[in-house]
Amino acid sequence: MKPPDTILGTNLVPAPGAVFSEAEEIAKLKDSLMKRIRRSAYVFRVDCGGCNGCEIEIFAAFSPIFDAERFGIKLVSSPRHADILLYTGSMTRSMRLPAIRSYHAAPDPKIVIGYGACGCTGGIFHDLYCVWGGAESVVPVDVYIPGCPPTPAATIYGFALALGLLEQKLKARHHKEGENEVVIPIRPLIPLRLRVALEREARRMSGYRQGRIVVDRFMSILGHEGANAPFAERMKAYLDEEGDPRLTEIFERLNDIVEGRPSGWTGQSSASSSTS
Amino acid sequence: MEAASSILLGVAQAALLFFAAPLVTGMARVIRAKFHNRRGPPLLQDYRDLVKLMARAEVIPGEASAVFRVTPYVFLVAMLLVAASIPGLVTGSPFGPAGDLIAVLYLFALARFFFALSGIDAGSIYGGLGASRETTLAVTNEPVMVLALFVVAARAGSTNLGAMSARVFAGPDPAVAATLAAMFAFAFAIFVEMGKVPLDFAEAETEVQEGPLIEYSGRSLALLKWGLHLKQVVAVALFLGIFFPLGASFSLAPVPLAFAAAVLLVKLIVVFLALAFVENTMARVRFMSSPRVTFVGLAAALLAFAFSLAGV
Amino acid sequence: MNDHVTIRRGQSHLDAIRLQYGAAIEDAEWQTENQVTVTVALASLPEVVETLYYGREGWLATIVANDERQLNGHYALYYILSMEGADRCFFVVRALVPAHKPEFPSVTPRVPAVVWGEREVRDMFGLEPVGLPDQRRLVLPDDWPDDLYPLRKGAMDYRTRPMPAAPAETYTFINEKTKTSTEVPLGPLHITSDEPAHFRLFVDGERIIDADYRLFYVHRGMEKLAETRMSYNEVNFLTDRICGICGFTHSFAYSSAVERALGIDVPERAQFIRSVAGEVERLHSNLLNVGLACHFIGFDSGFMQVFRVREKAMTIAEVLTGARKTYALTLVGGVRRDIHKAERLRILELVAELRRDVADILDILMSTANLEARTRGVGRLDPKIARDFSPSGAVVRGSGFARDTRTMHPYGAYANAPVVVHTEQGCDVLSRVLVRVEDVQNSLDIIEYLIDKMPEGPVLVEGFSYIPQRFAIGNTEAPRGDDIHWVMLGDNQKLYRWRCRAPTYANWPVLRYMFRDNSVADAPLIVASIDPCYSCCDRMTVVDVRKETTTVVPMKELERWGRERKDSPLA
Amino acid sequence: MFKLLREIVKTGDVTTRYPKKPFPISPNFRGRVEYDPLRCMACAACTIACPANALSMVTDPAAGKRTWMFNYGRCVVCARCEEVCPTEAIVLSGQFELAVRAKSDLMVTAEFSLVTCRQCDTPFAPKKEVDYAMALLERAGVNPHDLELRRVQYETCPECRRLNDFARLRETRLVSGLDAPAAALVADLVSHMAPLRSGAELEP
Amino acid sequence: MPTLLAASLLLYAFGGFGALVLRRAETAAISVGGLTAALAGALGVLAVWPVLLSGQTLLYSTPSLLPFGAFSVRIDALSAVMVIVISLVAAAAGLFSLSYLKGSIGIGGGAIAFFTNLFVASMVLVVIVDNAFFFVLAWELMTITSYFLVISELEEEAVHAGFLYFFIAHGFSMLIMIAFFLLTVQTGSLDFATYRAANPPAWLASIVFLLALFGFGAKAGMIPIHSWLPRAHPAAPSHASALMSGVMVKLGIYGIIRVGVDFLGAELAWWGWTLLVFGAVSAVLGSFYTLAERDIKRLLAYSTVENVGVILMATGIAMVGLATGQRLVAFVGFLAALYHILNHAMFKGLLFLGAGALLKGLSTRDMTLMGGLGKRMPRTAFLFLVGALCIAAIPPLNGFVSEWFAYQSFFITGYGPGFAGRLLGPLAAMALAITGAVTLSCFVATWGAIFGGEARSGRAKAARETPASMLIGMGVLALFCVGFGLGSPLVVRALGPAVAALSNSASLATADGLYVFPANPRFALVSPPLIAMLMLGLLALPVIVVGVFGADRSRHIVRRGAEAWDCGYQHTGQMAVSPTGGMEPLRFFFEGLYALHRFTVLFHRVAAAGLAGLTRFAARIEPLWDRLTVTLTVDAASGVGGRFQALEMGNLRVYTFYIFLALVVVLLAVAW
Repeated sequence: MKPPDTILGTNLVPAPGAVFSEAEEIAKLKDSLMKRIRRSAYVFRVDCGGCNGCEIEIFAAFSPIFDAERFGIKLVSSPRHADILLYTGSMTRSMRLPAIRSYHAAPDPKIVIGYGACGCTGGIFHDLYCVWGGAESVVPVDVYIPGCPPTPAATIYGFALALGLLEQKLKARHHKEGENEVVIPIRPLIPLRLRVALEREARRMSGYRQGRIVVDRFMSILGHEGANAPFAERMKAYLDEEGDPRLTEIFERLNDIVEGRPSGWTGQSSASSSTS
Repeated sequence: MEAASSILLGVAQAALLFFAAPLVTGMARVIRAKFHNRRGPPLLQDYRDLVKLMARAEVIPGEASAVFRVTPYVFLVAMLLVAASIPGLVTGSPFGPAGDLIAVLYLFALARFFFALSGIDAGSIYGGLGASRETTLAVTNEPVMVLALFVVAARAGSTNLGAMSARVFAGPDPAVAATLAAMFAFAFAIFVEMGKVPLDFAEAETEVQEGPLIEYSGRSLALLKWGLHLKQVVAVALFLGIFFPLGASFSLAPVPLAFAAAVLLVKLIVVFLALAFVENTMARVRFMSSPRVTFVGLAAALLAFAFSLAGV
Repeated sequence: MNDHVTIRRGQSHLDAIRLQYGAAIEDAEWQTENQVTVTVALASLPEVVETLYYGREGWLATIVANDERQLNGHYALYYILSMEGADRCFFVVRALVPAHKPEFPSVTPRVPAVVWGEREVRDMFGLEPVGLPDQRRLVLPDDWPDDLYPLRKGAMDYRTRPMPAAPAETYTFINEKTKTSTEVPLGPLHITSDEPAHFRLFVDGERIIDADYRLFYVHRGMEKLAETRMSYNEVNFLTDRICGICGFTHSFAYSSAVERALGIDVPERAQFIRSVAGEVERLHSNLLNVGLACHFIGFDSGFMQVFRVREKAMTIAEVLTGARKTYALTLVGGVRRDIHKAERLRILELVAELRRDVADILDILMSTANLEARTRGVGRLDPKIARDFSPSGAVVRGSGFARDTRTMHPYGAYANAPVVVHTEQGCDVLSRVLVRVEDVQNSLDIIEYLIDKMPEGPVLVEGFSYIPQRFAIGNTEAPRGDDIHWVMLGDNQKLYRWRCRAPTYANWPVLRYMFRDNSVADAPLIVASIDPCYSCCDRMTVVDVRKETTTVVPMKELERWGRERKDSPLA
Repeated sequence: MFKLLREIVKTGDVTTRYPKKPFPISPNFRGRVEYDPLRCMACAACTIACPANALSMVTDPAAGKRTWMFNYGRCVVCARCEEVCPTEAIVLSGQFELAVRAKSDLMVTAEFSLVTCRQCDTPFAPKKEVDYAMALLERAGVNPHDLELRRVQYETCPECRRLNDFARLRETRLVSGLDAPAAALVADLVSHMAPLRSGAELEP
Repeated sequence: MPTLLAASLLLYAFGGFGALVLRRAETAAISVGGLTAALAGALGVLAVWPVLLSGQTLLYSTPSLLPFGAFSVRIDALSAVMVIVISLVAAAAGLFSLSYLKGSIGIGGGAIAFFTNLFVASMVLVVIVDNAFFFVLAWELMTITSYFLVISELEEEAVHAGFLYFFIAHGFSMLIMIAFFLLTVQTGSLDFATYRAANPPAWLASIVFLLALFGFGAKAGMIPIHSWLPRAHPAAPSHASALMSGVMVKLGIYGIIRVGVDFLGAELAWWGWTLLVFGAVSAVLGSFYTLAERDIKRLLAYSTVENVGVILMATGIAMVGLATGQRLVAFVGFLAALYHILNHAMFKGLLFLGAGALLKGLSTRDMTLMGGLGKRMPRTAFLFLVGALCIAAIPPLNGFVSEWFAYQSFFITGYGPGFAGRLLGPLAAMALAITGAVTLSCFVATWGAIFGGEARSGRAKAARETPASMLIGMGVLALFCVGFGLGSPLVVRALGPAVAALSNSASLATADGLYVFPANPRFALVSPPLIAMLMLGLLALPVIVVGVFGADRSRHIVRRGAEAWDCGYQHTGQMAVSPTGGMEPLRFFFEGLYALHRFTVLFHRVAAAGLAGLTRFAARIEPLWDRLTVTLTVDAASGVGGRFQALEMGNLRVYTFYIFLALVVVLLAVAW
């Protein structure tokens, strides 16, 4: 099925003056362009109103670690020299005209890349009153490099893809619910209430990322019924192996919960009690 | 007076420098990358860039006149003529009718005239600023070149570059100091003329966005870039031709000529290597204080002149 | 409501203005121990602000306008001053503007620093600053309808997109010095600007006579977004994207503001982690700026070397937050990620490497032949002008003022951290670069200190109660200066008003003075020396003084013009 | 100058071999959003949490379907979805090679069937979500009879439940003294509290 | 062929008076004036051509009833060169004026035609008469006719400029008369022939030389007595400006050569050195002063000062050569000087006519109001470009060849025996190099500001191509510019006799086949025609490369009409370097040159007393001497003018006639 417009962003009004499509012969010429610029591509950046994270990462892609110049890619200072136009940032109302101007200023045919979440679709700003959307709301885009911002490595990959050097990895996927498709709850052996309590405490202690890793680890040691040694020993062995005091601290808190000891956490902000 | 063969030689020399120019500048790019601790582009990248640009479409600014279109050709032709006239493959000047120091300097002026004019003509302010810088810098640089070369010309009793080259080649001159100082002054002036960091004013990317190049695209850009590459190579070759003629052939026989061509290329590469150290270890000079830098050249030229007057 | 607070900073200032203005002071209320909001009569607003600013060492943090018609039938203006002499605090002067007569006496003639704030207030709320000399738009695009004020409650949906009325920019640039000159446009798409902004340099040859600028190309309407589509915790991910470089300190400041308004006690460990992230950000941002400065003066080897080293700072950020940029680390109440052994060791290892590398690189830069010649005396910011306009960060520290909100109004884990506020007296680009260089070294010290002294305990508070209409200021020191966030909570887990002032917003107005009498070639360098962050200034708008009537052009015409690029419908 | 040269020689070529060799990333790196539709029950937690609206859901009552949609092009990789997903259907991987030529390749969609309300036959909740809730209850040791009662409750749309609650309230004469609008208001409140109550009931 | 020359002169006169008679029917008057000038110019060239080639001197004299000698005409090679210069420019200007003066209908177009023709005729007379009295008569006629041309537009500024010109011209022609007086005292005759034969003592010769240097130097526009020139020349109608700047200034040089070399034999080396120094100063400062101008005609006028400097330098070095017996130096120097006189007339004439075309098309001389004309007036742009290339001495055009000879004369001096020569020769070359580079900067900026970029005003946007007859006038000069470059071997041969006569030696070989060289091919040689040919040949290389690697013709897309790229912002005409702005860095770098003021101000504190202050004064871009003389003159003039206020313009003209008469009387008395 065709996804509704809201998510694709096509419900957005294209910016006035937008270039909707290219002349047919220019589109044809694009193929020959690709061959020519495979080993020598001049890139002009058009920042249409992003947070400049993308700009810095583009710089980083040309810095010694990533060195995009080894593929013959070069940043140029005038759109007249460009083979590739790199649109970053959500297309703001004010940048519409400069963005269109730079498109017109570059010789045909040219490859337009929508760079970063904002350049692709408008990103987090996609529906604001001074935003038209992504680069596509103004110019026809050939390649999308998503990310917020794309890392320099992702940038290199995106360039390579645009130049036809690497294969595209991401494909559209559509899933249709199968017959009797069910979701099996995770960690079936641990009581739900305990699991929720452990997860909360781990999150409180160590945040979402490490908290989840820690609690997974904890529960897998806890839930490992078949093992010979008792849980406390297995836990100690694991903690000794890790040798991380912070991990030990969290494991102890979690163990407190397992053993029914009050954790000292009331579920209320301690601050609110002290201030009121 | 001019044998057809020597005109042919001049054309051959021009073609050699013409086709070697992207190699030499491409090498400079590789070295530059090495100064950044990065891999850098392939050695032949400049050829690739030029060939690609050659086939790209062009966008011509609405306000540009014919000058904008012809400039790449005029620029290249002026530089090729210099390339054909300077002593390089042979000890003399292959194409004598233009092998005069004043003629060569004014051929550079021809290139500069159109290069700067195209910058203004295209209508972009940055082209105009680049043009202004290009012509301004010449005002301090031209007298240095004239004076420095005159010192050598006075030794040779001729302003013909071939004769000057021959005089230097002939070996010890009583006025060693004068010749050395002149060499320094001229090297300095040539460096300024080449437009490399720290004196890359007219095409400074971060200041005037490549100056007059800003409006060029496609084939014209390729030709003009090629011309700029050639200008750098020709400038160095001019210096080498006068002050380091070693390896140049005395005859028009093919073997010595081939050897001379190889030696010339090696010399060019060595000079560009040395220049890489300068351009990659310095910041661009502030344009408004550039006279302080070019003054070094002027001082050296005056010194050379003083030595020459004193005969030392 | 917060009268439980016992240590009341700012009392001396309040007493002083009470003494001087008496009845004009209508109300005073402490939000936190060092934030006080004083309501004054609208008519005496300029005098009060002036007294506090020049008389009691106040510096302007920002101006907030708020549409409080639903709450009390008025618009409200908050002039937030950072009192940096004796009795340090945030002193907020509040004045109510009647809804039926949306105008207020401009403070700009007395305190120039507020000029942008007042222009923005007019753009976004339609409150007319009477007596404001600069009548042009600041934030809103040239072709924004004259009478549509985005931040007035109920004025428009946050998705409203009025049709453009002009096919070209109509902004008027003002040359204060001479009548005729060549104009050099710098941006919005200049090779040296990572972001769009338009500088109009009035030049004679290469010499800049005067400069004007049109910023807010990136105005997207974030403040409106935060009040509409997003819930208060989603705003954290928006504040990350205020700036691609120093987004974290914005989230930090935003979270602090909400936490202060709600009186949440954030776990100490969370504050340490936040501060580490803040310093990592300062590290890579300052390295970035030093690198770019090299680039702009044509010393690309230095640029590349600095960027090579900077990658290590980026790796620290990745280790710490999971991404090189736009960090998504904080939530209201704490942080989302912890530092465990692996992270700690990796960070310390990278910090040690950085310490060596940075020292080497700085050595190289300092020994580069003409680097100093290129930056000394360029882009001078006179201390007097600095005092008038309240810039922040390296810009003001390069002109001799030791302003740093980390020590001025400590937050996070900075109270005991070894923060060194380095100042230089040169007032030029070189001074600002040197300040940043010192900052880099100092950041490394602070990171090591924070990692070393990091306390145990939780990193996140959940389940606090959400109280509408409370408000507070969040302040953090970004690499470029102080971030000021002012938050008023609303109903339904959303914000009533969020105002963010990035340091660059405070630094832009002085740029004009820094440009003068320099050469065009130095312009990018001067711009870079304030380490601008264009997108930071997303949230404001301005309209033209010399109101040019905009005609509405049918959409079809504009589209045709877009395709054909001739016969402009407005020509 | 010599310091620079020394540093250059000392450091050597630092350029990564990527893309010839994989690029090393930190273990905590937030990369590509990996979605397992088999683990997804279309509960909408992620779409509510997503600050950028990269995730969204659309219900098509006519077809009895709900479509979950994810747009890589709008994703800001904040990992909120991963954090709020109760079934670990969304996980962020270390992948970063996301560029595409066609915009449609940025889309991941999944289509889920809806349960029709037992009373009014309107499709309203994803079948998998109801099944999941039942599975949780089952694991929590709820006896089969109660389970079946609960299922009946879960498979009734909120609107009908509200009406039911209202009817029940009327029966219990809780609102007998109220006029009709006020009674409706109370009924609303009660039905809104229902999910909260059912959540509490999960704990045995 | 004195008959032909007389015919030419008569034709000028006929045309002139014809125009005066027809002044009510202005169109006819303009046509008569213009066509007769063109025809007479052609006749003039034909008349002196044989003289030039043969090197013989033609003498013709009528017994005179007047007491101060016979009206004698002497056409030597030098005169022939000058007549050719005058005639060529006059012919082109005549053609040009046919359309150009249509703009002056109603404000005395016929009168302008009359004065133009008379002016040309008087200039021809100046270079051929051989008697001091008639010389002064012709000289005064030339001054007065040109004065009327200056004030013909009757604008306030023009009248003011004319006033200044009038006073300075007469002031300095007094010096010339005194010089002649001194010689006459020596010889007892007003005939030039006796001057030649006279052998005055060195001190007297030196005094005479200096008087002539300044007297004629003022007319030539030599710095520091140039200040009237950039005011007066631009004020005249453009074809007259071309004549004044392209030709009349050369008569100043002619005078210096006539007196210094012909009469006095360039006896002393320091005369030459003095001339060289004045020339160098004029060249360098003149070129720098062009940089501050936004008025196209004033810019060209300053450029005239510069070129006069170059000619004076070459003349100076030649005189040094004569005095020190270095034949070669003298020969090459005079060759360079005469060649440059010829060339400068061509390209400066061309450029002034171009400026006239612009003035006609846009009604302004302010370059800041131009721009973008390359597309609108492509032919004018092309012809102006040719002029700009020539004046910038770009090979293989004519300016290059004459400057090349100038360089060679300096270098040869530098190889020579005398220390002064070895020191000053190369330094002169350096000055010339600076001048050349500044000129290039200036004309790049000028062409760019006028024809390049975007139109900066409504009138520039509305501009149309110049009418054909004006283009023909310019085209003729452009052809000569190119021809004198590519045909340089022929030109140097033709100039040989004149040069030989001046340098008092046998004609040396300076050309062989396609080559030219400074008498000795071993010193240097250059071949403009071969350069041109090889340029065409070498064009093959890029063309081949384009053919091989370029996209084939059918697929090579060229999109025209794009907006200039200004960082993405809307492009406006203001976003282009202004004519003066582009040169600001040079003014900044060489502020010292402009600060020459500072010293001279000290000397002339009294004159400068009215000025606000020393520093502010020094900071002004305008050359000091401008200021100085203007102040002086204006003070004087306002004193005098106070009494004139009641008088009408016509009365002033009568008054000028009185002055002229008074001068004649003075001379008469002297002769008595």
